[in-house]
Amino acid sequence: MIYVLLIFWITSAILAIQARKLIRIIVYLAIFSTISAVCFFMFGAPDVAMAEVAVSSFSTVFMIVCFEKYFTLVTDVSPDAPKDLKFRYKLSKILPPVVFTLILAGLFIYFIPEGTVNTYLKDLYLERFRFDVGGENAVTSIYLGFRVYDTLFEALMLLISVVGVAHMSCRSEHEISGENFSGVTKSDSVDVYTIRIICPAMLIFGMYLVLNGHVSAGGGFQGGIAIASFFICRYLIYNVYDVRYGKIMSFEKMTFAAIALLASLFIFLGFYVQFPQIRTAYLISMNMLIAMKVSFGFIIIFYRYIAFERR
Amino acid sequence: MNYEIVEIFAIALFFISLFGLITSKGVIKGIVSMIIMEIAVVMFFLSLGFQTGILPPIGAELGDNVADPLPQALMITAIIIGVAVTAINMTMLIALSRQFKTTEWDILKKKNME
Amino acid sequence: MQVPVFWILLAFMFLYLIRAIQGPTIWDRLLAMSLISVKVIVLIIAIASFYNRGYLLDYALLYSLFGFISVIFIAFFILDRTRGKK
Amino acid sequence: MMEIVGNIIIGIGLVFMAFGVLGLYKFKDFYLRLLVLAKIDTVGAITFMVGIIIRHGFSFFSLKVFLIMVLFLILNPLTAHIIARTAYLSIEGITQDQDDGRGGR
Repeated sequence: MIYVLLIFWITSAILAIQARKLIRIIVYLAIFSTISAVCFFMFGAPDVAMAEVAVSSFSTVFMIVCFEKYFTLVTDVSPDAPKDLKFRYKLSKILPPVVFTLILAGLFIYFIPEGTVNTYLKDLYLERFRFDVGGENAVTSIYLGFRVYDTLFEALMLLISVVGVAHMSCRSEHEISGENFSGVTKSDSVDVYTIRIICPAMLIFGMYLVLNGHVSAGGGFQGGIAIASFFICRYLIYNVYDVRYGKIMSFEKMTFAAIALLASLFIFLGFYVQFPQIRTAYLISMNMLIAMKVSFGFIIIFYRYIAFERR
Repeated sequence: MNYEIVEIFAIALFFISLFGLITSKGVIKGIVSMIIMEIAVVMFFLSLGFQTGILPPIGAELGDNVADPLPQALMITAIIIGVAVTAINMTMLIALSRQFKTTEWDILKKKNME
Repeated sequence: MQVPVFWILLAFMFLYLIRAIQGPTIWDRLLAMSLISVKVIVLIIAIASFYNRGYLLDYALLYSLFGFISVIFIAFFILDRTRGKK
Repeated sequence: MMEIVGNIIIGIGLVFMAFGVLGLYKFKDFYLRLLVLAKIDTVGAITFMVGIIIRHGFSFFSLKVFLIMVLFLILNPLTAHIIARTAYLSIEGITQDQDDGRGGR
């Protein structure tokens, strides 16, 4: 059953790669990330599937703003921009890439080590995660308890990429003006009315994912993205949302410092062993801090894109 | 050389998107192929040790056919970093199209020469 | 009884994918995308009920919210792009 | 007994979805195909969820499925409305100023 799903997965990927018109790429990528989320779900990884779904809507929004900018800057202006992106598959031009890819694939498959995947580490984690870290969700207890180093550096990586986006995008002097910036929907139309109903539900569901992350599926990352998607909807409803980037950027840096402090305080200094009853408090607070960090990072990237790029 | 058929799908998609990256005329197709490559890598990690009817490692009673939580924990961070990197790619694309007015590799090479 | 349900839902998703490939206008592809997202929700509820795991349903709820957001943004992007340009 | 009733309702839901797929390929006009998303799929998915609720009886699981059904009932027709409105505006070529939010000519 999983093989049929994977065949869909590869066909939608090939569709997205060879799409000629630029508009179709976004729709094909949305279908591709939908089917890949279902594949992750079938592989027994609902957390990763949740992260994939939340992230695919964000990458769709980023791509939309980027394509709008590309259209206004390149295709409408310069004559030499081609209408479609079809790679003229002449045999002479296509042979070297195909040969190179096949050689690489052959080398890769040849050098795969023998033997099945040994499950020593998996059994260790599955038995020990309730006593050592506490909480029902093995995945959350791993990236918050056993391997908290990776989470620290991942949070640092997210902070660096947010700072990179903030500084690389164009610096237009005037902040967002007062007119209907989103210009997406008229204020009295039915979809704006329903988005007003859906938005609080999304925020509450994001909070639920964060606070409930160590027990059921969910966690700091997925909850953070769900909370950040509330601000996307808010951009659709209200005319303008003047976000003070400086404050949010500094606040995100402080959240990262808090994460590093909390992790080092609890795990490296060994509070975990001395006070076993604070474990769930540590898990929940760590999840909340990560959720704040991820949501602030994505809010900054989103508003950096929408506010400054769309002009 | 024995591995699950599921992993072959992930490896195949990785090399298909690598082919897409090589033959991409514009920067945009390159970014699209990179997004697909990231998801293919994530899929490969998750498909290790897959049996049909596998259950997630969450909840009180864990049966025998339970998925491995370790690669899942790593892959969540990998996906989020993938989006952050994509955001940076697109910012660079916009800066590129603003300065050079095109995103075709060969035209960029010519413009870069003079 | 549950396994044929999965196969039927996968067949529907495949047919929508074919419709997305040969759909004449871009709007058909958008329609096929939202149809696939509906089928995904139903498939997840079927899996959750087959394995009798309650927490898998959070995923279906989250998915219906995010599928809704991406359809909105894609629809308005295509509208801005193809409005008035025949 | 509840098991059988639930299975029957799930079967009916799948039959609705099959009609939806049939309609998708028979209708030639885009707006007719949109009907599949707006009506047939919503009804098919909701009967499917009702069948699942009946199979699981009165429990926390069926409460969650009921919550998903309510949210789905709100969201799916709205998605169809958004697609229909934007498709109508772009296919008919109504520019920004003529668009008074009701989509009427």
